[in-house]
Amino acid sequence: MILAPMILVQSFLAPGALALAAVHAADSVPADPSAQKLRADALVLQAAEVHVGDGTVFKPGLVILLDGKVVAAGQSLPLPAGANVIDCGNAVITPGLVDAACQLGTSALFGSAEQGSEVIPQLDMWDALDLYSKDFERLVADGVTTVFITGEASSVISAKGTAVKTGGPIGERRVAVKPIVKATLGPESSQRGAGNRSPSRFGGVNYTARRPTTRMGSAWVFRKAFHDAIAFRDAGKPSNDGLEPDAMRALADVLAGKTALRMQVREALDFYTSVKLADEFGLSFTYEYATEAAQCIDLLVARKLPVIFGPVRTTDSTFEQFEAAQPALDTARLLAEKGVPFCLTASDASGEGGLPRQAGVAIRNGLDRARALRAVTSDPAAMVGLEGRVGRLAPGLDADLVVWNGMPFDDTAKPVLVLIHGRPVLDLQGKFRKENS
Amino acid sequence: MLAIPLLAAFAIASGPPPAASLRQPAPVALRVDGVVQPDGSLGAGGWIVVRNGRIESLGGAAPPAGAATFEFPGGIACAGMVDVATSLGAAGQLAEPARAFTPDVAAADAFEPDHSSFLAAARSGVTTVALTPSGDNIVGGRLALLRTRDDHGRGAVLVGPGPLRFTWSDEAFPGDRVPTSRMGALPRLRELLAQDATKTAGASLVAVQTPDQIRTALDAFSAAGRSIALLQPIHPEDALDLLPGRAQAVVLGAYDLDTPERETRLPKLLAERAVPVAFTANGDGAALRLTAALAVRSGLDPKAARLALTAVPARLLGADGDAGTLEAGKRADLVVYGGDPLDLAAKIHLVLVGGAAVAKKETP
Amino acid sequence: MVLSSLLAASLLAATTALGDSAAVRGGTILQPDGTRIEKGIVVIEDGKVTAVGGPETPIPAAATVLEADGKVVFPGMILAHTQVGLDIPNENMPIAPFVNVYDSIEPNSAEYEECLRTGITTVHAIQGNNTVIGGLSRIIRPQGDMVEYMTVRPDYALKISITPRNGFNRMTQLAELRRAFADLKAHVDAVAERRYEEEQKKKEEKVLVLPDEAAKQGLAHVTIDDLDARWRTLWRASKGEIPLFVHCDRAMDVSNGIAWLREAKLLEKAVFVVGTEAHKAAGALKQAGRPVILSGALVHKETDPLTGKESEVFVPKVFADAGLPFVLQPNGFAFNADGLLWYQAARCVREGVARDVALKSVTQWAADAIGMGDTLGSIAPGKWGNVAILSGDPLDQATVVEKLLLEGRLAYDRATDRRLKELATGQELAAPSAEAAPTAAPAAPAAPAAPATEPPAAPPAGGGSGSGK
Amino acid sequence: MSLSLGWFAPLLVAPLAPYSGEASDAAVAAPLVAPAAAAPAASPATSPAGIGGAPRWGTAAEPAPRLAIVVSKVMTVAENDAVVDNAVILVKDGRIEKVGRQSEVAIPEGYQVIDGKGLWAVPGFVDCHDHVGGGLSDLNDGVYLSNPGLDSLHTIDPENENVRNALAGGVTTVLVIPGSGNNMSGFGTIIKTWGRSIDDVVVRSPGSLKIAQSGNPERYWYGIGRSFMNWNTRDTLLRAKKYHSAWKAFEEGRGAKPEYSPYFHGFRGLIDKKFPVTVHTQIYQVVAETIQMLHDELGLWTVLDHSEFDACELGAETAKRDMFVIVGPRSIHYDRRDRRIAGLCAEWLRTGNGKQKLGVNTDAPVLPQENLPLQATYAVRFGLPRERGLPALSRVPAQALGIFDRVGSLEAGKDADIALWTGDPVDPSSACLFTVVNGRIAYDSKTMGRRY
Repeated sequence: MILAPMILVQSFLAPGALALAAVHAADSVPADPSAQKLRADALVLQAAEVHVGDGTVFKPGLVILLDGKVVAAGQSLPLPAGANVIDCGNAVITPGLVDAACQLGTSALFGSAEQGSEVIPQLDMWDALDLYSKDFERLVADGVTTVFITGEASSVISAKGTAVKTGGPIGERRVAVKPIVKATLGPESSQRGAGNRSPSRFGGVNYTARRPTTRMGSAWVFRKAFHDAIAFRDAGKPSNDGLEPDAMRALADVLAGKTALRMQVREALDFYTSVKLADEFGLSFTYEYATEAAQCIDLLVARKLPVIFGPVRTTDSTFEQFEAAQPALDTARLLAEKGVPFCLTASDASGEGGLPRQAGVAIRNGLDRARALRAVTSDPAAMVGLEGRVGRLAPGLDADLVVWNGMPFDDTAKPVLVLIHGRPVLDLQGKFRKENS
Repeated sequence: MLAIPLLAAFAIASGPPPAASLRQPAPVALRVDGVVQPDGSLGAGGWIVVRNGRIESLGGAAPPAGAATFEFPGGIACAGMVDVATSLGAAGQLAEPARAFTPDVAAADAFEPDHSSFLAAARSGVTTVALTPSGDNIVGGRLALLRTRDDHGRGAVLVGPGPLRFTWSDEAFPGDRVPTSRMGALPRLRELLAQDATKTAGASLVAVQTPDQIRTALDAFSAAGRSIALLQPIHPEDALDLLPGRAQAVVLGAYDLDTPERETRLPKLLAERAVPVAFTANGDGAALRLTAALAVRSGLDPKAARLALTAVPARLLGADGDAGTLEAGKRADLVVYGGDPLDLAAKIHLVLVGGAAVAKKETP
Repeated sequence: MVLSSLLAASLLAATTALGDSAAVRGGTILQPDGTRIEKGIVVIEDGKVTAVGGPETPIPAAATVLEADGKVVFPGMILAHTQVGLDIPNENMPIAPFVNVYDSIEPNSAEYEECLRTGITTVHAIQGNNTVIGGLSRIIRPQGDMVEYMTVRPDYALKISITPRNGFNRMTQLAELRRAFADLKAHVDAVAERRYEEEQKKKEEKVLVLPDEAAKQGLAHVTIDDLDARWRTLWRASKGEIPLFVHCDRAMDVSNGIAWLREAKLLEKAVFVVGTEAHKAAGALKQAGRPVILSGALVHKETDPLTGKESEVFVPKVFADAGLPFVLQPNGFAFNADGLLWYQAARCVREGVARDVALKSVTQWAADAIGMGDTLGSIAPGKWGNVAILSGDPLDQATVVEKLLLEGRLAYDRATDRRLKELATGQELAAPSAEAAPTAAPAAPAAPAAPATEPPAAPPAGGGSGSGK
Repeated sequence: MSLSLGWFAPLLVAPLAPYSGEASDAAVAAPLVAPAAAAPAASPATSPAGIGGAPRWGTAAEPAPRLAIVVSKVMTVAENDAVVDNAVILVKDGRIEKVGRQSEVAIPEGYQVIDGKGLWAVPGFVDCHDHVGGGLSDLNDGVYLSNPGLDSLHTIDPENENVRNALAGGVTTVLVIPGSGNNMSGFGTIIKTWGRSIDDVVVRSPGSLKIAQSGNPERYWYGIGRSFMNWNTRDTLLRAKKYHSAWKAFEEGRGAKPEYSPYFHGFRGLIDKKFPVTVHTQIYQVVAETIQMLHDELGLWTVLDHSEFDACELGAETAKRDMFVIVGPRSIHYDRRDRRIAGLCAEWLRTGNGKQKLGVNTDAPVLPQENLPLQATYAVRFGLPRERGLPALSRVPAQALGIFDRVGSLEAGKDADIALWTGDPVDPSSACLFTVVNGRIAYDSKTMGRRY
């Protein structure tokens, strides 16, 4: 499905080879002197609907891209002379989707987790990424262009997450973000993972050598780590159970607010624990996954805690062995109604469980369609501090967009063209044409 | 036919010989019909003069006065082959698996000079090898640079600490020791790479398998200003574009029926990106030549193939001042083949290691 | 309510009060040294023997008299080194001086019952040999509801093994032993240094010295409470405050052990616990002049590596011939043929060891080995009233313990040993009727007067158990 | 209008109640939805520390209803063991307002009348040994022998089915403790078996410290014995004591501020006897060790929690120390010496623990939480005097845990935890039909279906 980017760029920009493109004279839009400022290599996409990502919709609409950035989006815009104008016909254009809590793209699910310690905030998920993973191609096919790869749940306090574009040259994938460290409460940190906590004992790795093995233990590891960090910060005291100084420094940054904190929590009782722990150390945080958010809605409202919610799973998955496998289907609607800041995530799912599907399920269960779009574009971008970079089709933002062959998130629609930095990373129509020509 | 005078003329590096024959002060001159040039091409032959274990001159029209002379009609002289990753004489002893980082371990400590594998390597045309720690550790320790024969007919450690061997593939992450992940290993790796003590001549040998292992290894080593040679990657295709300018070479081999593509198709792809290739076959000269020949059949330039057996590995080991090419002043590690070394039918007529001839059979 | 006495009837009943004083009359008093008093009288008051003599010996009017006509009166025997009644006697850790058998003693153990039945009145419970430094031991009476009540001497000795524990070789074993003491020193030095600084802070004029000197000077201020709990016992041991039971299985371990003890200046505190092959080191042991406890296996079997000839040596004979006192232990308590202490002594006589030597090896010398030679080991005025009334000679196959006095109180009476009857007859006995059982026993009498050496740390022996158990 | 309450007795519902017989939906919904938690301040059963002043999860709070429970017999299980025939219990604000004869107590206006004629009212039962209040996978953090800092509070799931079932056995308060896979497995939490959120259900946190002196930890660790385990446990507690006295000195102005230790701070309440240590302790030697070490040496408030096997021979020792003995889940012990089956409770009583300090537990899920009353049935079957059955289920465990001021008997001022039974709960043919927790109807066999 995916062709090498370089080849596609060429084919895309050669008018004759364009998929939906019909080269237009720019006569539908009145000539404007300012348009002359735009270089002729600007790219213009025209479609029945252009969703900016913040709720604004242009019907029909135009998006102008130049040098990998969005120049403008609107209903009618002054076009540069001689610009490549691609008419996408009845298609709908949205910003590239953003997943704020993606768990794909590491060499294997949980396989890249560092098991040497329960507390590894000094490490960086960037180092665990497999940029060659097929996961990224699947994400592109879902219309997801930016993902925040979040720490893995097999450590109580996991590594810093990292943001990457899902396509384009390897060297340009990384997106700088403010550091975010993730903690995991509940059974995933205590019962999951590769099972290597303290190999020195018993001469090997087995169930009994892991700590924590219970919720109590997860909570304790969290508390102990932050106490150690405080003692290290204030008095330079080394940790008595072997936390690296760098780990304690990283936690001190969390305490100081320089690094953001996330709590992966699924079950209601773990929400309770998360708040207790955060209060003990004066931490603010964002929930990740928050499967039983609907049961804890009062808590979320009272505490104004943002939620990266999802995924709602519609297929069998390994998660079902856990108690809170399936959230209430209308959780997203409830969060929206109660004014809880939230976005949607597909976590480790793509394709049928991927982010468009997550938005689709939310819409089906009562979430407003425009809100659903925001919940997979500008809201997640804001959750990871990238609101000035991705998530909307606004001037100056990255030219990451998706052309859908129907109403986005409808079960009948899918992305047919995905651009990252203005370059196509998916061009289904072009491929179709090629194969049939 | 030539064997008897030849062995008489050279120090016979096949066992403890009489002391008197250890050194020939008088030069020895070899007449060959062709010479593999430093750029890998086949050049014209002539007289090669060896004195005191070193090459004195090449391509002369006549032997110097007083030199013992030997003629190899149709023979082509080439630098002795160099293998960067062997376990000669120390198989099974090159790992200290208890810890993930063992930079202080030296393969030289596992070196057994009298092991018969050195003689076998020398007879097959391999004159310089590295004893290389195995892949159990992320930092496995220092390679030991060896001549396959010394004047006493044994293997010999060459001077200086060898380059470090790294393993960045899953082999070094057995799961029962920390760190368990590349992510967790990077802080310590970066710390080690920043230390002067880990710097050596030559390239760091890094065993990798997948494209992403290549990416992360290149990032880490480049950031520390280290030159890197990728050791036996399995599927590097997707990451080939990352290599130019950052990887000094890629070590491939030996040809294996399980992974034939690696040794046949890859060399050409690497050559297209101007990334040199070195071949390894655990000190087996015949296997090295086979691997190189197959790569040529799959499109590798013969010049690059010859260098992949000699100059490139010598450079990776930091031994290119003395070995890897036939040049005046270098150690007299040379092999006279009955034709192009890449021609598998070409027999070996003579192997000199440091000017000493390797006996074809043990002297009784 | 069923108030049975089920347990009261069994052997583990609390000792029966005999009043403040008791007398054993009419039996043959047999001392470990072989001396006999026919128709003798033993008077025990407040737990201690006050008089031993012939028929003319006066018996206090208040004394409860036990008739022993035709019986043999013998001092209670002693297990000087045993794991009897311990749960898991070896911790799987090489250096564990901080643990304590106190935590492993099972008062309800049938093995203690068997001790009384076989005439053993004192038990030195100590951890096993599979260690480098084991924990603290305890000298106990084999009777009582709670360890406190059983205790004769708490925290008595430390087990040290020169013979390698499982997984160690001899080099490692000694290296670990030395390292433990070196670690101790490092810890104490660090504490001493800190204490020196603390002391300096109190003074107006502060003297700053180098760390080594500070550690030296601060040592005087270090109290045991300053130390980490892990090191306290070893610190006391290193200062010679605790006897060391040093396990040396082989002769080479004996010489290694003596060398190390000299090095640590602790030879004077050592008691050797030796294996059979150690008989080859009898000379060295004699020279060391410390008590020796033999293993339960009394025969050393060996194959000469040159001739292939097998030889057997009866170990106690070697020691006896060398004029070296030794202490016997049973081989696998109670459950093997040689699992009885008196049987081990009888074997010695069978193999040519003098009778008095054999008797002393289970009484007086055993008492000496646990530092209670003045208190236990024979029937003598001033010693504790641990007396067995035997049906005959202690080394006779047919002899049984008829009554046992533990510090003057009746701790065992064969006539009421219900379990023994069951074992003997093979028939189940009906549970005693409820009427037969005391509904509420009177408060137990006070413990014997605390011996000068070490008072029991706890409430009275027998423990005021309301109904007995 | 009347609704039939089960097979045994009709339950009359006053017209004013939200419980209209016609509106069957509402009636069904009422016990589930209506009695939601009041604001924490109004509910005595909630711990004071709320989070952000908001309920954790569940529906918004409503005030507890006022109830007048009319029954044929009230077993108060108060210390005087008073029994009130033809009684009424008034419940207000989650507490018992009054217990008295119907002839003497007028039902005020606005009270929902629960007609329990023919039924017995007994206090909600208390189980000192429960593992099902949280997830069963969260019991044993089996890496270390001593685990200061672990707290079962983090595992409490008030909506847990296993806990909810307890209501059908009249069990309203349980001590949720970590497992016995290690010596010191964490702090326990006393919870009510019904509530909407954790703050709703928690009676006391920490409720106890759980210690297992031996028996199970050996299974998780190779080659450890009682010597080391007990040393380690003792050492941990001694350090905690030292830590506590340093803080105490500081608080009383007698010393510098000690360094905070997350390991030992949680023990301060234990050493101050604000909560007990509940000990997984079974056989003779281990119970003796518990008595010696935890009670005598360390001076802790010690509750024996399994008290099984031949440990029952130690009755005199526990009596001497005024200790509570909670027996279970085993009820009997085969006495090999005398070849007979001994009822454990009866044995404890016989050997001296005769001071009304005997209780029973389930060790749920070893026995289902709702089967607690059957433990008393068994105890009586094997020799415990019948009149000690009910106290063993309510008063004794409540006293053992130090919560008798709130639960364990039906007396004015206490939490309204009331179960209506068809007869004496110790009689196995009796059944619990109706359970009130914190003054809210938590189980109603009529509307919610009988779980038994």
